[in-house]
Amino acid sequence: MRAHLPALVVVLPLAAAPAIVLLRSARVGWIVASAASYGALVCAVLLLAGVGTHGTLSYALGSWPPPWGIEYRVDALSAFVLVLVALTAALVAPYGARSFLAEIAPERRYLAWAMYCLALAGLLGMVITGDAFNLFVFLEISSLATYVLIALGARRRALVAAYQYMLMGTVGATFYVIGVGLLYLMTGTLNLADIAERLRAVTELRPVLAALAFITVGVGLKLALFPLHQWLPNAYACAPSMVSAFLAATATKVSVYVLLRYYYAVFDPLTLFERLPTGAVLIVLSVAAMLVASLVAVYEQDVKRLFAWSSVAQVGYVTLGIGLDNAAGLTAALAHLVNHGVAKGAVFALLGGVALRSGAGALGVAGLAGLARRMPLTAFGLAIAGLSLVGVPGTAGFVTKWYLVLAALERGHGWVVAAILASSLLAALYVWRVVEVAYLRPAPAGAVRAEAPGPMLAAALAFVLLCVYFGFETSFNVGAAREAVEFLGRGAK
Amino acid sequence: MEALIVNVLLAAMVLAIVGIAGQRNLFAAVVLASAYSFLMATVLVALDAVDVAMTEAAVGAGVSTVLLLGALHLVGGAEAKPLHRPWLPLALAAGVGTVLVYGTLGLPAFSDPEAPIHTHVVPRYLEEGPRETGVPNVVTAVLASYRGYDTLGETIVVFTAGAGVVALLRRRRREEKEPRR
Amino acid sequence: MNAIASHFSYWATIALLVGGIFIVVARGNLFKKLIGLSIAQSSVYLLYIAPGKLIGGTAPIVAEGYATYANPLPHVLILTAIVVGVATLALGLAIVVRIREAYGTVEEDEILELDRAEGPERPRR
Amino acid sequence: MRSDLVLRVIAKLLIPFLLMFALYVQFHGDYGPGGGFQAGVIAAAAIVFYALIYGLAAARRLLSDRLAEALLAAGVALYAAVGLAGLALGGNYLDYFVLGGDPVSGQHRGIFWVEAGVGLTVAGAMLKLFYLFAARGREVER
Amino acid sequence: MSGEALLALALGAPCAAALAAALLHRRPNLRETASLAAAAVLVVAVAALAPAVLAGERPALRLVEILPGLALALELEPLGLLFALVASVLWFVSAIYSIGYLRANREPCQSRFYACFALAIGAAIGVAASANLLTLYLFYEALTFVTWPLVTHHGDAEARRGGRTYLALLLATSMLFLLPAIAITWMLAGTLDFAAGGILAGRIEGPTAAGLAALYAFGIGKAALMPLHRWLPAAMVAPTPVSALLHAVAVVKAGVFCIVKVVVYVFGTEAGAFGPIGWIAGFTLVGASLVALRSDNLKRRLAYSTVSQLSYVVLAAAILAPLSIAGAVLHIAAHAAGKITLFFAAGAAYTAAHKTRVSELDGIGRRMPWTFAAFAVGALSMIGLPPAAGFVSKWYIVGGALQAGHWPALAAIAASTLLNAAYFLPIVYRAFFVAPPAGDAPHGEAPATMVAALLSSAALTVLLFFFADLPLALAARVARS
Repeated sequence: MRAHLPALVVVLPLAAAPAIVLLRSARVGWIVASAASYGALVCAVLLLAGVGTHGTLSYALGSWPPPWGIEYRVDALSAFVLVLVALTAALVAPYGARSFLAEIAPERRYLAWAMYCLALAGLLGMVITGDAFNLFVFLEISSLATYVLIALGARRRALVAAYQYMLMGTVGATFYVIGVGLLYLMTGTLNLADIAERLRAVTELRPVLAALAFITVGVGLKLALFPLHQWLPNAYACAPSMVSAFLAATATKVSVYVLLRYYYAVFDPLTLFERLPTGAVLIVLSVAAMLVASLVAVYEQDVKRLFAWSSVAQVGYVTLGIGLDNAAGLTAALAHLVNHGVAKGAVFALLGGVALRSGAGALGVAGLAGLARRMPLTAFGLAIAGLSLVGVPGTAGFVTKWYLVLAALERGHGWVVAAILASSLLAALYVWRVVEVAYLRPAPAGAVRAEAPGPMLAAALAFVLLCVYFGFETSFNVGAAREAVEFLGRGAK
Repeated sequence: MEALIVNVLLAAMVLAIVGIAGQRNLFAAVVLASAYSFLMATVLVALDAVDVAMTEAAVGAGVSTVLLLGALHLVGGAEAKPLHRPWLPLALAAGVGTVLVYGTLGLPAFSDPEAPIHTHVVPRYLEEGPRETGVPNVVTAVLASYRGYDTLGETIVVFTAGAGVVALLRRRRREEKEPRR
Repeated sequence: MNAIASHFSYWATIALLVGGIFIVVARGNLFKKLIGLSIAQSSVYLLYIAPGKLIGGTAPIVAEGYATYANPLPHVLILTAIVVGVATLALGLAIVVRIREAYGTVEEDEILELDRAEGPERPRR
Repeated sequence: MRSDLVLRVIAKLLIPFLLMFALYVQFHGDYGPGGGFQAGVIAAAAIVFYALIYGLAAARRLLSDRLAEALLAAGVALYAAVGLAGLALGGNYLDYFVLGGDPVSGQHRGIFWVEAGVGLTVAGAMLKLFYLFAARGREVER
Repeated sequence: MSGEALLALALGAPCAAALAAALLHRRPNLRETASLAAAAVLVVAVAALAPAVLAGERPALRLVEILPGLALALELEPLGLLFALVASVLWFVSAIYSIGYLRANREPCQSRFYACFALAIGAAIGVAASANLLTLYLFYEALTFVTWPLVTHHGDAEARRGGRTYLALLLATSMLFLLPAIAITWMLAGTLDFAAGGILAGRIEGPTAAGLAALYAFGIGKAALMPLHRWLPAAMVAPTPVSALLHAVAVVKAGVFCIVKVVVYVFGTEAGAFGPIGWIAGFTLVGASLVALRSDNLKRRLAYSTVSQLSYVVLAAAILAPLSIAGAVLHIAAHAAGKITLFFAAGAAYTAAHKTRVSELDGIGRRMPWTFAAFAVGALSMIGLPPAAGFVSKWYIVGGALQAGHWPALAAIAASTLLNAAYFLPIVYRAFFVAPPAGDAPHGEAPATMVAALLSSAALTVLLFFFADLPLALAARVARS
């Protein structure tokens, strides 16, 4: 069975979805979905270990050798992201049971679970596949499922948010397909490794450059690369709590992975980074994202939107690391996929609990008044996760910031260092706005002390613990990231 | 000759789009869209893509139109706003177009047998496909076998959309049993 | 001249894409946007399939008496693309229908107006 | 329109042929254009045709919402199952060679079932979509 | 017990106290006993470490390697030991004091208070014992965050405002200046571990060095160099024990301690870079004294006095003469003891008589003789007169300035000494020799625990004058390295 892990990690959640629809029961749906998530996690971890020992694995689906058939490739990078996605799924699955119960109409719940499985499977498939077009297919699976999940949010603006996301997401996917089409026309193959191989021989670069542009924009739309981020705040703010937590921790991360894969595994042989100012453009956009989005967050009134904006800024950290294009920068980028994932997962999971207790579809900052009295653990967790977003030493966020600063110094970009620190200062501002209200404002009259339901709180606090754990024990978020950087051929000289 | 037919049809499609863009009556827009799909299907036939043409006719012209009309019935007739200040969108779209034109300038010419796509992966499909899979329709062979996993994905996309629409549009079971009450 | 002849199919494709994107961006009507979206998606069909055509060739169904066939791989890919297109359209329409029921309109600016009127704090039901 | 006898008769005659055609497209896909996807659409079209003439309720009695939804899921399940069968028989996922005595027959079997899965899902999906939108339409009219 | 175990104990005791305080919030007596016990344990642990350190050993504790080459590690050297001693001893004293204070003033959520209080001391110990800049930075930031709930303890609008200034300034400086400074150090030196002679020795010179020095000096905002001193007066909204321990001892001393540590163990022989900082310190010295002179609110006056006293340490460190370094080290201890006495007295006056302004203190000394006797001792120490510890440290600082022939420094010290006298002696005079205004509500001393605490801290101030050998020994060792 071990040989078939690459297929299983995707097929488990994939097959779970129709099963849930056939069984038509929310409870069963939850059980199946959780089982699938845990199964995927086990497979992913085993794969990561396997890559560590045996190096890159290749799996030919249908036993057709690549490039004729579709190939699954598991390497240090993809295994790392697989674990991140599966881990998040395993954490939110138990959380969902209670939050779906509260937020989604009964006759829709089992479908919501099916959609969750599909979204998960799609993301995993995007990560593990070695085929450009297969990646598109799984991108669409996860996207469509995600649109539905967002549209199931409790408020009517969830529908509008889902629509916006669908519009921009589909345009992005179309751009991606165009880019792949150009590459296909130039190389005659769809297997990423094969494309990279045959691109070396290509002399006519115009189509390749256009492909680079289209793929960058297309994927950029999915990962909310500033200024293509407009869909994100509403989507995260309106989605059901569990979905927000899941998306915030995974969706944009996987897109980042796709971008990395294309830049370093497909286009790199052409030294496009030297020919084009890709790095510079990325740096500028990222810095803009870090500052502008953080600033918006500082003035945002809806708490979930506030942290959604912060996600835009934090994605900026990641792309900044890519733009700096040195060992430290890429390590920071990859490590931040995990660090930000757990922090945001924690924040949205906790906010879900608060919304559940305060019964509001949306949560204003003022709505958190006296949270420290009403839900002490939740408030504390929120503060810790917030500190991780700020990048205080002792939290996961600091690790990223440290590497980013080093990377910028290495490149001699003093102003980038300043921007990084300034944006983390802004982060401190919007985080502390929330913490101060939670701790120093008196609770509204008649507020009772009630933490979120056990499973939800447990899952959320698990995220919080990870925020601290990854701040001290960095063998996964940094260790594995360095492995991946080595694999990308940008290892420290 | 074939190239000429194709190009004429393409020109017609461009016109159809212009019509749709300008049209404020949504019903007319839907009709134009389905005409567009028919043209597309015809072009595809001319390009020897019979399977695709058949699908496009069934889906683009058939299913999509039905869906659009069904939804239009629920959403209601005409577009409220006229086209307000189209310059920015125009510039955006034009920008995308220029990048793509720049890119396509370097592509192999139309129907060039030496193009990579005809020389690299495909030969095996055409030469070995029927023997390896016992299916003379190479499209089916590639679809269902060589790239069968893509097709699984495709099926799941359909499933996702179907289940998703159910999740969005279904009512409580009572109402669902007899739609009249 | 030769370049124009040999690349016309590409440029027509591009024209379709541009038109589609224009409709998506310029039009405020959610329903109309979807039409534009599916046009933009369908433009890709030609980008893939047109180059696969070989003049004098035939459909890739292997049979006696034919030597040159059109490239079948793009056909397969585009079959998938078509399906994805209709799936997206169906989903989009469902969302639009729900928006119409929730807001009473499908005009973008009116909806944003309604959202602004309703503060951040209020749930739907 | 509903009371038009001629239409009803023609429909009665036509719908079986439509379904036949669907089956033809489904299984002739190996030799000519066509396959599960197109077949699914045509089959769904037959029911839709029936609904247009005999009314939505009648169509739903003929092929219930639940059944449509089950088809939708069953097709995917079937497809995935074929893949797992490949695993079970010692091949990779979606490996058809191991499904039959010799590779080619295995391929045949695999493609057959896979196409069947596609057909089921597509038919179920199209039908379900039609039902849902039409049902909404009724409510708007009232 | 091994040094490692003792270090672990020293770090663990406050955390345990915090946990206990959080868990026992239903049982006040038990809770306060616990925090007292923890304080005692801490004092014993640190004291037990002293002989080894004096014998030249370096008790070390390696916690976890966060990043390759960047470990979270503790290593106690003389300077750290001194700071740890001061902090732990005074925590014990103020633990006694705060019991009386909190109860007498019926302060809200006392459990949170005790918990954060203990955590703050833990962080201070961590800073004191940090073996490298990363560890130092971690505990430094931790100190900022755990003291925020104490500063905003009252939770009213004023507390929120004060808390914001406090957090904003400390966080902004440490993020914008200290972190990049550390990163640059890492790039230049390839290590962050403190080492005698300085890890930057020979790796840096000229403007770069000066710039880096400035980054450090302003990055360590807790040292309250002007113009980044505002957080200190803002933090005075806190209850008096907090102001006393944290803003006379733990927090501010952590600041100057970090600066001395950076000067000695990071720049070492290159520390000439701190010359310009000396000028800023001198300016702060005088400026803060002037503000103190003009402020009528007692705690505010004490706060500004603290600002100026801190600059003594920075200035002394910047002068770089062996004597002045020793003086700096000594002054950390001397000022701590003296200033905490003053704050205790102010708190006592508030508790017993609800008086917060200097102008209200006429004749209060006759009703609270013990309290204001102690206050007088503290004042002497601030001015630098015998028989108070302040005299010794100032003596060394001036000696160092003479060694280095640093005349501007001497001038600044002289001026601020006069100013100190000018704003402290009047208070003592009012307290004892001006008749209390008629119709003033009669009152006696503050609760016994408070008086006991402030007397013992006053006694400590005097003892440090007569028996200065231990701190001197430590200071000498630091100066030598």
